Amino acid sequence: MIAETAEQILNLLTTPLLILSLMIVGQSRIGASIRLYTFQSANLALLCFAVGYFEQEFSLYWVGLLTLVIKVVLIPTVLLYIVNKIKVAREVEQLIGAPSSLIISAALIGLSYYTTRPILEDLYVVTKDCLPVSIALVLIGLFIMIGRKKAVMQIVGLLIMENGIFLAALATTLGMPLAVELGIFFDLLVGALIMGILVYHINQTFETIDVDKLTRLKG
Amino acid sequence: MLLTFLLFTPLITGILCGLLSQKKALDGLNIMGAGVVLSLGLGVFQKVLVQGVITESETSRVSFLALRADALSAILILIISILGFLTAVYSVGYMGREIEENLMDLGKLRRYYLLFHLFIFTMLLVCMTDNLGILWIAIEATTLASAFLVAFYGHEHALEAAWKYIILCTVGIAFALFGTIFVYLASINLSDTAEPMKYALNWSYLTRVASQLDPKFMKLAFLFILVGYGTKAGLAPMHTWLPDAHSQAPTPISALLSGVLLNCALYGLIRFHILISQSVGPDFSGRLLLLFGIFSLAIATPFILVQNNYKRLLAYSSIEHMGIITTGLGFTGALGIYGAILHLFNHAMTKALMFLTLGNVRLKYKTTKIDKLRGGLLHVMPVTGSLLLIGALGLAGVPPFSIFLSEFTILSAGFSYIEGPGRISLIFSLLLLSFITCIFAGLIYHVAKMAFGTPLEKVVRGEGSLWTLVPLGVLVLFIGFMGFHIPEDLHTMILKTVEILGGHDTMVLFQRK
Amino acid sequence: MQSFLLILPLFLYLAGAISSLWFSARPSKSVRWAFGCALGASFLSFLTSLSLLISGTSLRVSFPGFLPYTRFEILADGLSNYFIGIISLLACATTLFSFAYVREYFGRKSVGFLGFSYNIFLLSMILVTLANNALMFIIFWELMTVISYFLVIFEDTQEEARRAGFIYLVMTHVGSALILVTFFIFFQFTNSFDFDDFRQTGPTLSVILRSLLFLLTFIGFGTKAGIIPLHVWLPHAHPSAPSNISALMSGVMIKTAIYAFIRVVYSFLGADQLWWGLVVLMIGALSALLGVMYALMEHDLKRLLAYHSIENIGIISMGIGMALIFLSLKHYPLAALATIAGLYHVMNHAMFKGLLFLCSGSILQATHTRNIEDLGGLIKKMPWTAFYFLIGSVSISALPPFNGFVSEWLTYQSLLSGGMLSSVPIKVIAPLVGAILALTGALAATCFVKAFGITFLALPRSEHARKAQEAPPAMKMGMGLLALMCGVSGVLPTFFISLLDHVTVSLLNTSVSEKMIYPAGLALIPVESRFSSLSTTTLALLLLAFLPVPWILIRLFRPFRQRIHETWNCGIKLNPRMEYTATAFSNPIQMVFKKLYQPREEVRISYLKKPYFLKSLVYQSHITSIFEERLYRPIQQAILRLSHRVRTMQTGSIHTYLAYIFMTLILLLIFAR
Amino acid sequence: MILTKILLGLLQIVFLMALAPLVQGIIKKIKALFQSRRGPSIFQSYFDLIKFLKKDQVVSEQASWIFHITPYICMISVLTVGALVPVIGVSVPLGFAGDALVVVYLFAVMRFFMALAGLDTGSAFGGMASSREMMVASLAEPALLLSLFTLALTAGSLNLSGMVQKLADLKIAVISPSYLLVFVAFVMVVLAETGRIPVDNPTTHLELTMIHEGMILEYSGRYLALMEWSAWIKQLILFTLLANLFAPWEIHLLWYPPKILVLAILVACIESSVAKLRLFRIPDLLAVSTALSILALITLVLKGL
Repeated sequence: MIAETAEQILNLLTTPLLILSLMIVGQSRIGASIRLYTFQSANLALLCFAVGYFEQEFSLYWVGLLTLVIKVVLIPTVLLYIVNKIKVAREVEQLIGAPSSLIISAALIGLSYYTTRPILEDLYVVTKDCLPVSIALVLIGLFIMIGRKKAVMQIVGLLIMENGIFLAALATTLGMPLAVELGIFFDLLVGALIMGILVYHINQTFETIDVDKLTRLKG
Repeated sequence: MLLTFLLFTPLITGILCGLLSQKKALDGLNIMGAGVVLSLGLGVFQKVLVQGVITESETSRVSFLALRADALSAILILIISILGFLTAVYSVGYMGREIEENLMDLGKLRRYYLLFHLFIFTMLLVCMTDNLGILWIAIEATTLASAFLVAFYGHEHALEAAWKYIILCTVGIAFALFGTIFVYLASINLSDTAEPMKYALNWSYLTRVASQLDPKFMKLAFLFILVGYGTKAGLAPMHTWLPDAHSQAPTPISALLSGVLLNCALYGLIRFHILISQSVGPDFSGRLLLLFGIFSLAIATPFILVQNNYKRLLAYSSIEHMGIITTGLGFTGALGIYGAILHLFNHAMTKALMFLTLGNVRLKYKTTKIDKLRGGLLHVMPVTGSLLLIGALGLAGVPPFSIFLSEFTILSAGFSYIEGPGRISLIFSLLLLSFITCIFAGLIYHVAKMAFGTPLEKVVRGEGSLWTLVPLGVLVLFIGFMGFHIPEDLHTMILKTVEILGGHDTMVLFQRK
Repeated sequence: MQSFLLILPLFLYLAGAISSLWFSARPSKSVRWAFGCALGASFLSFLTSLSLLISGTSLRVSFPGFLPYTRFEILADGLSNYFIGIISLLACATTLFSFAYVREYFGRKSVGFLGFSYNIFLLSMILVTLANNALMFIIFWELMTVISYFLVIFEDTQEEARRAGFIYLVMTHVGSALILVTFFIFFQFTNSFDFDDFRQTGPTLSVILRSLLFLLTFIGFGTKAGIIPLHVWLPHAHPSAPSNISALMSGVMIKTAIYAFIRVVYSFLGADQLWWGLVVLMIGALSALLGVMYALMEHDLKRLLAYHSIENIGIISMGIGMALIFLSLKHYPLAALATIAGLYHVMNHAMFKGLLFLCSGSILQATHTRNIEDLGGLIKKMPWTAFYFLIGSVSISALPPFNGFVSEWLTYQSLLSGGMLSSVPIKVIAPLVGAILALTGALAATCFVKAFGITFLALPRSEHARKAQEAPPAMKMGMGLLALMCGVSGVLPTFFISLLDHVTVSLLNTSVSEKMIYPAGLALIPVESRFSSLSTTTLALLLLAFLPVPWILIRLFRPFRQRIHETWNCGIKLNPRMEYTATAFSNPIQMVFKKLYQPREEVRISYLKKPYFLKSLVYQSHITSIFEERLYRPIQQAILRLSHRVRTMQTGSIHTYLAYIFMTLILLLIFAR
Repeated sequence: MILTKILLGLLQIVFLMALAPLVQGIIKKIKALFQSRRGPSIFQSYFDLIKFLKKDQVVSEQASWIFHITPYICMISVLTVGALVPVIGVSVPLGFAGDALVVVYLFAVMRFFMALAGLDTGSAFGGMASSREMMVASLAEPALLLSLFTLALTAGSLNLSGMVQKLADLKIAVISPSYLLVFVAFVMVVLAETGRIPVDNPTTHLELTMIHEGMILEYSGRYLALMEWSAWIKQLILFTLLANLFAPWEIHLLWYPPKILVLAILVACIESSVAKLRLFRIPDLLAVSTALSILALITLVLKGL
């Protein structure tokens, strides 16, 4: 009984993750995308608490807290700061149009379910349905990176991927060992910072953060 | 405590470098730090040789900090400490020259040394940690530490390269994390409790239970790991960042990136390959490695044949050699693995030699375009020119230089397994050989174009400082000597590695006659 | 003791190499050391190999712990000793020559490096013939290639030399790759790289596999030997190297390929397929004929000689091919005869081609040009060089009683013995190949009439040629030694045949010396007695004996008197521009074989007053090298085109790159799951 | 015993030397008759030789020692050949020293040095003639050797005396298609080798057509005597070969002169009845000869004797 409710609640919390990422795919403004990412991270933190609650896993609370601090507060702040600082056109230029992007994303979700099917049968955790979602998030994140011209959007795509992985860890193994999780967060933060700095430098040098202009190194 | 000392020496050196502000002191500290790392590294190597495996701080509460060094790690540590020291020495000359020419200032030098040693620290961590999660973190950290080194000169190309480097590698590595999670999942699934186990990601635990791990998870894990660490190791078609990053970084860093960092990524791949082989059987991961190895060679070949930038040339050659190593691992027998591990070492030495040599060229000519050199290096810089030729021949796999021996071993492995991978391995060996031959032609063509001919009038003849020559001499000795003889210690160590990788067949061959 | 004598020269070479580099700042000292050591070493190894050959012993020396899965083992059996003997003998001569020759490079090039490479080159050649396992063999084989590459581009400031070196290195490397494959396939069945194991296991393999191995070996070593159509590197590379090196390259380096081919096919593959022999025979015939044809059109002296190397490799291959045919038919004595024919030509070619290259070096040093159209009249300035060159020319044109004739005679005999077999195709093919050999020989003579005549005779055609001076004594000594050898091995073949008998004993277990040498030791017979015989000794004596006849005839009626007067030239004073040129000399042949040469002729005429008064007429004619332009260029271009196409994948766009990763992952997830 | 053998051999050589000018004279005479001239005496060649041998010679100032040794070399090579060829008896005392190949190659020695001598004086005529001579000879060589090979395979011996003996032993059976083909091929080659029409014109001194004469253009006096004499001996030897190989019966002193006479008449007939070929038509002729000998070989292999 408890397990069933737990599963329902968790499913309820998982679905928005997908929806949010699809919204980012369809979104055409950088700021809004970052904010959508913030929501997604918050959603993830929530999921984290929920799993921790249902599975009686205390360390997940810490993880959830860290998620809140780093992914909901720090990283979006940094990104928004940079976006404001370099005053780029807020429009997200897309290589692939929104409708086709959405269709592809749907296909990717399908693929993730297809790939994980044999594994799901062997999984006995409540959160097992999150696994395909997590793979879908990873693929969609990568897809966003492929489809968007602005450097900042690539960072966002990367972060969505990372959220997907985080979800996978949460869903399948109830998170990595705390220490590893800490390290991953640290890497993520440093990575985002470094990328932010690079974006800043790129804007200074190229006077754009359009990565399409970064195509001088060939062959 | 040896491992701990070894690990933290570069970290401390790096931080101290960040605090100093005098060039002499910086140089001194840099060399001293690298020297300590070298001696500790050799110490670790010896200790592993005697003890087989050494572990540290396993008993402590923070098990994820457990350090462990087996034969595979020891070889990596050896490479890192040797090349770390040589490039540190070289950096003194190289960066000194750039400062003399006002291409950079003291602040930048400080930052350079700081990042340099941090970079070494992360690489050492990669091959000393016992925890696969930490392994992932460390590999990601190598990217982060070296991203700024790639962007070091701050001009357009460097920034572009750095951006591609960090984005592509981080994306790749993210997949590796995904794979790691699957392994973790398989590992904790073994114990009945759903509670995450403390040791579930520890190598020392995983090897014990590897054969019981669920093949389904492991297969999926390996796909992600392959794409992930494969990106970092420069396997085609995920290699695209590599030529940019390796060509834009300052030369000593290029040498480290090509010679060591790729090996570290490969190290990660190998670790998982071992686990998956034991769980699924060697064919699954072996064939994938074979496929990616040959594909890397296939992709690298045309870029080497037609190339006008010598640093990119070397970068593509790195892709080629990573391909060769991967192919060797893919042949799965003892001979193949032996060759691959030997190649790991030989390639590191030779590639470093090439990068450093061309660093001297770059210092003199201020260009990386082969066309603009107009040849005649041998006449302008006799020592560097000769070293360049030797290095190129070595890199192309010509005897009596070391790479020939390892390529020979890998090829004989490929040709000798008529059973097992069977025909496929035969076809792959033929492909391997033909690509190596093509690449030989390309490499020699370009290097001969640089080395021979009548030099431009305006170029001042003469060599750089001794700092930029002595490390090269050491490397040449290495590759020349090892073309005729594999030192007993290294041989034993590689054999131990082969055992770790599960190659037990055809071991008879290694009896010294 | 003998093994010590076998090893000692190797260390001497090494010492020569190192000391040469060590003293490279002082060229003359460096030269003394480098070539002193090389001379001692080659002389010593010549004596050792000769004594081993005479006593018919084989020697095995092994050192443990060379590499993890092999040992360092050398085996000096009959075949190795024979080749070492040739290498060392030629090396003696070229080394003597080099003492003086390298002075040309003083102050211009690093003589220290030259001495270093020279020694290592010799060392690697000797070790190639000694190696008794595949790894060692391939190491020294490649070392030989690489070192000779450096020697080819020794004049690296010349574009031509660089190109030649590159083609050379790449082509021979491809050959080496094929050889490697051969060894690997052996390894697959023996689990060892020892030649001893190859010997044991090789003949037991299936016919298809052995045939494959045969083809690999033939192409692999054929590249190095310069058989057509794998020869394209040779006419570029040999001329570019310093002449003493050219002598070694043409004289012995390409022969190491013959050595290895014999070793692999005879011993490892147990030659028992008729078609192997036929392939070698036909390709040999093709190489011989086309080699000399292209030589005829060549006006660069050294390149001309290089083309003749292709020709002679062809002749050697004819012998070997016949031997393989006989082996497959189990006619062991005849196989021994054919092998001896091939091997004897190996030695003879080494001697006369070495001699000719040394002479060309002497000419080059005196005139600084290789273009024979700029030479002429050198016989008066350089009488000794001219004399030696003449000896070489006569030998290479296979004129009796010099050595080239003897081995070609033996080759004819083995071909005709093939004609006596029962197999119909062989009966037709072997004599036809004999006819090709005849044509080859005649064309070679034509070519050397041209080479000698245009270079040495008549009036000098350029200032360089006018100012030429005779070579210094050391060079003359080197050339003289080889000229002497050309004569000795021509006039006293029985001695060498009895040496070669030890080789066939070790190779085929067949001794034919009793069947081949007349009891008096004077004449050779081609095994089947009464078929034919040859005694160059007698011929030489006869020729000498008849010398008084013309001498007396001339003085029969009156004392000998002569007047010196200018050449009759329709009443006009003779000047060099009226002389027949090399182009003109070979033009008839070019006209006859138009189809092969595909000449592009160009005539430029300018008039003082049209159409009667010519101001000048320039005639140029180029021949098309079919193989380079129809075979190799398309391959090269195809590869480059493909490369350019693949290169577009590195677009520079990070999106594409991410897409690559993305697609890889997706494909893996779909297919490899 | 050996001494008598050697003496016999020497005798044979003297015989050839003595007869050679006569054969040349006879051919000239017959040709003259064909042209309805009276022509010189058949002994004219002897008188020419003696005249040349008495005369002083003029040597070009450009000439080197090659020019001087060539007459000697021509003479001694051709004499050596004379010692190897069965002339008036089947067995040749010195026959072991060389077979048919040696004969061919000793002629090549002559040619080689003559061509060099042609180039030596620097005159364009000499060069031109050398070039053409070498071209013609090169193309004749395969035909010549192939016909010899076919004969050798028929007879099972490449030694000339062995060959003649075997052919003689075959008696009438020797006349087979292959044999006849070889004969035709051989005649063509002999025409080329002896510098006869249609290949060369021995009587011309027109610069643009001469081959053999061009090479010896600079020779005069005694050297010329040697050169001409060697050429005639060579011609006689080739005739002898032709006679003994294709009429291998009754080989002794009595039948030798008639055989040679017949050949001389044959050659004279051919010379008088065909026109000289253009230089670049000559290869066609030699190609025909080669083709015939190939045909002969194949016939031999397929049909046997």
